[in-house]
Amino acid sequence: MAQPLLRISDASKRFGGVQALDRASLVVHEGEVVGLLGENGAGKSTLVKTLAGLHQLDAGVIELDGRSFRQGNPRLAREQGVAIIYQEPSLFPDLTLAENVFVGRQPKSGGRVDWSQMRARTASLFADLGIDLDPGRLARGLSIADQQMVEIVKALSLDARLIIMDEPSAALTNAEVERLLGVARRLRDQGRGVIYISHRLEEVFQVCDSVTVMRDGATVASAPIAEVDTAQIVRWMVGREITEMFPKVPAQIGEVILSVEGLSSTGEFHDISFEVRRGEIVALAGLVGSGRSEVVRAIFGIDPITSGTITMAGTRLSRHTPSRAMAAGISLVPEDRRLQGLLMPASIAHNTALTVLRRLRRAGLVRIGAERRLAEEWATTLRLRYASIDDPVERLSGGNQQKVVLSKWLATSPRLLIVDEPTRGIDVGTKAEVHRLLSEQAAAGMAVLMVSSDLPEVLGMADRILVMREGRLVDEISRADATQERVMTAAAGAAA
Amino acid sequence: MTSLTKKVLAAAAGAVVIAGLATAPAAQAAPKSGLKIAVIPKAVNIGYFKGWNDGAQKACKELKAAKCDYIGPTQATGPAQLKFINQAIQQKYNAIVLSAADQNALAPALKKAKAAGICVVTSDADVADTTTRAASVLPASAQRIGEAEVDWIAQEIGGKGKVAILSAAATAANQNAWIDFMKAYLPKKYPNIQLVGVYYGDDDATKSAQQYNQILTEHPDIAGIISPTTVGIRAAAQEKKSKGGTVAITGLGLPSEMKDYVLGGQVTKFGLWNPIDLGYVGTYAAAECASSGNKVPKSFKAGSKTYTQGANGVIFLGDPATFDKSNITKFAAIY
Amino acid sequence: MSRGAFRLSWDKSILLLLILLVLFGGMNNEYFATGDNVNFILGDISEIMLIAFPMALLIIVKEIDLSVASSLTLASALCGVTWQATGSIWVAVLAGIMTGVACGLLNGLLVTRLGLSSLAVTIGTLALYRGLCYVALGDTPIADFPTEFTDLGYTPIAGTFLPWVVVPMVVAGIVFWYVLHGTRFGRWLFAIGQGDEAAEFSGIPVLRVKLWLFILTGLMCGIAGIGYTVRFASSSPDGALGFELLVIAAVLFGGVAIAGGVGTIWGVIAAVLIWGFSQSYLQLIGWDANALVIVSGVLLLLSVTIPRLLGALRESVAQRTFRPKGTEGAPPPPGEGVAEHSPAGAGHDQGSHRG
Amino acid sequence: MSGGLSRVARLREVPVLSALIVLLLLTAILNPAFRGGEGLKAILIESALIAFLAAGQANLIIMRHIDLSVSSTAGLVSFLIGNTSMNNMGISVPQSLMIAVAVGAAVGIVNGALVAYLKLPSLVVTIGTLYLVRGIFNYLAGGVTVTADALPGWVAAIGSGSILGVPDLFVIALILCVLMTIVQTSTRWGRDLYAIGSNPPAAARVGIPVAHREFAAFVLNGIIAGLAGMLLLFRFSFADATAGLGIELYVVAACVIGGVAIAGGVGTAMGALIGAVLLQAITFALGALGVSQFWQQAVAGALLVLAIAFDRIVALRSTQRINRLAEAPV
Repeated sequence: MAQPLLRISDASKRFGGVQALDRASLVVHEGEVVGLLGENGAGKSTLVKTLAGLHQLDAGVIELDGRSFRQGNPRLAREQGVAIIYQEPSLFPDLTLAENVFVGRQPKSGGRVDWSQMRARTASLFADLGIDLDPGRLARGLSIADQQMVEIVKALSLDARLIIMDEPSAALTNAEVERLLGVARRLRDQGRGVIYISHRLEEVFQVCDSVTVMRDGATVASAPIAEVDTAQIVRWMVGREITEMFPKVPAQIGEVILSVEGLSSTGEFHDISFEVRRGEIVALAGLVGSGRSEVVRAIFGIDPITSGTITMAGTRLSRHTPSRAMAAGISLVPEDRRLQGLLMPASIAHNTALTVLRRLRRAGLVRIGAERRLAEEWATTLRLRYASIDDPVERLSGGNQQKVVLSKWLATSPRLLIVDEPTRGIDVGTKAEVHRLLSEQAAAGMAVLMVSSDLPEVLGMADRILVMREGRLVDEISRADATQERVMTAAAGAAA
Repeated sequence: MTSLTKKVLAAAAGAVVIAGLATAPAAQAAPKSGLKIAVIPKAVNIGYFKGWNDGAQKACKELKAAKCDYIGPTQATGPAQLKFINQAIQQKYNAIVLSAADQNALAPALKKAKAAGICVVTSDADVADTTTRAASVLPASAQRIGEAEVDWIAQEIGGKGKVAILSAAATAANQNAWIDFMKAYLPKKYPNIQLVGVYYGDDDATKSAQQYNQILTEHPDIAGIISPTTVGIRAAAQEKKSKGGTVAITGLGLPSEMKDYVLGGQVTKFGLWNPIDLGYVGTYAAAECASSGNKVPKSFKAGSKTYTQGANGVIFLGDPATFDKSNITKFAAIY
Repeated sequence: MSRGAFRLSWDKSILLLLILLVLFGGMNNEYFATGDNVNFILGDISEIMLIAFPMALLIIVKEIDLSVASSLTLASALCGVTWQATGSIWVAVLAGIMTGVACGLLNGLLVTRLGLSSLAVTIGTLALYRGLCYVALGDTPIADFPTEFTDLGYTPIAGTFLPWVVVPMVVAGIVFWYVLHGTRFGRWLFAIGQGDEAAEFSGIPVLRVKLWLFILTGLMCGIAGIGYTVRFASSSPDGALGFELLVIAAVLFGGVAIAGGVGTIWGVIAAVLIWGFSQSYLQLIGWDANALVIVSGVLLLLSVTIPRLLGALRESVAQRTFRPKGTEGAPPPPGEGVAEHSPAGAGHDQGSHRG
Repeated sequence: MSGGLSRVARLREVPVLSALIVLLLLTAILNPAFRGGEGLKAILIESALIAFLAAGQANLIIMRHIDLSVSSTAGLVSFLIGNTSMNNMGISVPQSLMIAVAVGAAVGIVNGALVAYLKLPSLVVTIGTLYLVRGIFNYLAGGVTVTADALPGWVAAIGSGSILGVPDLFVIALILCVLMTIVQTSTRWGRDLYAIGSNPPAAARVGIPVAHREFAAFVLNGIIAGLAGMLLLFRFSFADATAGLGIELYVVAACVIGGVAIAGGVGTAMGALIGAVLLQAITFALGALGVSQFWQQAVAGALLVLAIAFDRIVALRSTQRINRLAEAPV
């Protein structure tokens, strides 16, 4: 093959006491999609940020197109032909879509920003990708999938040689992922280089030409996609075998814990009725935006409902708030870990105890010792990896953060545990641990309601699957009858 | 000069003459030297009090005071002055000469000063509770000041038309007292003059200018404005200068600040007492008080003149002097 | 959040600074450390202290109240008006305090029910409440309070040199310390400041807590307003002008982070005392009023700059110690280095948090 | 200023402008004296200084920052120019500009460096410099009063002049606000400010030099505050230690009323100018409508609160509408 588009060799970077990159290497050719894989903390992110111009390596070589890559400046990185699409799109809610695409390099005429040219160019880029959005609207209120598309358009408008997709699919539904993969292929066909980062191995097999696996800051292996299989990749990533991804423990399904009757919220969802029983894991499937998260938020009392009833173990809940929901035995592990699940600057102990402070008081005062003991117990139970229980959770990896969120909610001894995208953005090893935990809890008699966009997870974990589409419950599938096709058909409507 | 002004001037002259002629008691000893005197203005940053302090310093020099410290807040409020009264108490000054920014708020502090054996003499602005200070040196009675200002405006507008008052803060005790007398005097003396309202400029240039404009907006046919405060009259004169207009402006102003407007024709005549004298006599009274058992003698000498206490321990220096084209340049150089 | 570690030492260090200041001042100026002067200082700072407590809580939950000075004055005004109307000082005191509560309630409702920015709302109510003071009192301050009432302003508690206003200050200090650092409610406040959405998802009634904090602020303004009325023996519509910035400055100087989620009551107490004692000391050694204003500004700037510079220094020392030889490049901004290790923690996730 | 963004940007200013027009019409109908145009002229003169300062402040609020030190800076400059003129028997325009720019830039550099490069909260920093500069100013000024006769003729000429019936001072403020709005809507530098205020981490990621922009905006605001000191002098032909005291909150209020939201990312200098005029018009209208002096401030305060709440309610409504149309919020 000709000279590679990107060649990174012996890249090292240290942050304080942490060796984030340890002589890592990576090669990307023109017209190639490279899957960059590894568990959280393996160093992918540092590598990506270096290419984004946000970091400088301590040592090592980066060559782009045979020329030395100038590091340490986002604008410079962009000018050298690198564009990045992040997992969580970061648009400017107060700017129009057109300006979001061209921010920082708006086309000018006569020294002034040329708004009409900007709109026209955005419109034509949108048309190229079949995106049906008005370039003149504000980004505020855009769905995550559409935001992701705008990010891609932004990357395309840069005419970048190297496009890095950093877990772009994490928040997308399958149909949207398909569209995304199509874009990645198209970029490859145009002769650009693509680095595709994802925790979903099936996507990697669909789109990538080769894979590079990282562990502990170093590159473990690189191979053409044809020469590897899932088991091999997972072995490289974790350094050991993962025996079972979906450890389903048999559970005794008992009486009804949660019963939802005709639940509606204007503009969000309509006439939702279902039950969750003791020992049962019920999955709430559907596309992002189909109203799944809104339903569980309403059950937990975050969002108001316009009509319908929520009954917990025979008691109807009224004037619903999160604290009343908690009192009734409901827990919610929310969708957005960093924003909704945790207090990022607060310690592991404080986060874990936040939901059960009432129990930890003596004479009105919170007992610090009891708080730490509680947190340490849960940390042990969930095999949390941490240095000190007083460390802020922002220092933990994504998977370990999710374990803290689970601790915090399991500590309330809920009768109903609601989990919203419980394994989004966490690595394979931890994912399996979370699955085992949920299964164990169900077996121990807890009712579990799980919202997930990860189909294998839904099929692997759920006793029953409820599918939502456009705010309505459209299908209910038992574990025995569940297939990917049936869930997708119900979620996407008859045409899919 | 109209007969009216003559009368006012005659009265003023008379007052000075009477004060001057009053014979001092033979036994009166000179005040002690080596006193520590605190001179506390409403705020250190107001030009008017520079003159006031000049008078105080002059008196201190003559009295051979050990210390004569000019201390005070940056904002003219009672609470802000409190700190400085406390400082004087802590540092065991013998006497305080005070222009009270708030007639009520300082009462507790002044009681404390009195208990600590410190002589407090108010000068320029008095407090409401007259038992909390030994004496007060004021320019003239509120009635005289209020009525004089009405006479000035009546003379300028020919005794008829609409008049507004542009005052300081709504709570300014001095101004409120004068305004009360103006309100009583106007209908009696000048039935053809209609007072349309009192506007508060808060002794703030911005607010005063805005209030001036407000007056003109609300009453385009306004004939005259009385502004019994140096900040207000200056702001009004400046507005009139920049916008033109025929409204007559008078009131109380500092000659140094008003010179331009008198020479420029925006203001024909205005008045003020001499702040230097107020500070000077106030300091003498304070020194007398500290020298003779925390009481100000019924009458005492300050420089060449002798002053006598009236009711409630008030010493009036005499009616305000008036300024016009003939004398403004001379006085502008002084204060 | 690299400040978290230093934070503790900041309020400790200003406590130390306070002690040094008192010792140094006492040794160098004969008038400074006298009972009488301390009595005065404690009285002088009492309103700031009383309001600084709830303000600290508000700032910890990322809200602010600029209307406190106006609320205080309105409470004082209503106290005066009620005294004149009823002739009962007890009713008047109650009316004053309730006025403060009402002011806080209105702020709280506007902020929590309409979701308005508290900075904007309280700039508005600052003007509104001040205006109502003039409506209530017109041009005549009320000053005919009974002597037994106003004497409390300067007579010390029998047998001590402490002024009576120390009583509410000490009580409030203990209560606020207990509430913020000991109770579940206190934990809630830090939780809201560190992540209000996560707090909401943890069952904390965020809006209700904020509403109560505004009411509490109003209550303390009411109490401070009574103190103000007593100390100045009058109700006047132009009292406590510019107080709001002084209170906020003191709270921030005490180590409460304007970004929320961080702060201690000790820090606030030490900060207010340092402010009061240093102003008194400097005044007694002959500095003029303008210099004192400069000192206030410098103290406030130093209170945020020093911890930040020390933090950066520590960071760069750490960098130098760990970094392999012969490398170059700017150190990452504070806080990023650690977060970096977890791909989830670093910069790019915050982008989508605005909605 | 064509295109989608300015269309939306203008939308935010429409309700404020309508409120202003309704207020003026109502006042003119109810009080014949107000119709002469003199009332309007007075409103424009009074709002000029606030609008001028709001032009710079808007840049900062757009970036979720604030600068409360402007009143001290403006006051200091107004005094320094006046005092120099008094001591030297006059002062030239370039000399005055030099003082204004130098002092303003110095304060702006201190604020900007602390906020942009040390990442300190702007509210704290600028309350600090508010005191610091005010203290230095009062220390220099003491009881000195600069009066009209000590000032050169051009000061009074600008202060009292008008162009086509519009007061000079307002024309100056209008020019600045128009220029600033063009910068805000039509230059990359200006657009960067909106991006920063709309989503700060994302702004850094797309390569906008956030710290440099913040620093520059603070320095610019400092210079504008310095120049506002000249306006202050033109306006009053007078300067002492109280010059400019307490106007900082009016400046912020004008911005907020004019649609420059505290949350950042929206609004323009023109909006702030309209806000400043509305703020002033409320006061005048109350007087013209015969509201008692003692009620005026209370009513103005209540209207201010209503204006803030109104803007928010409108914003809430439209967000809800967007949310209902779209699938999920950003």
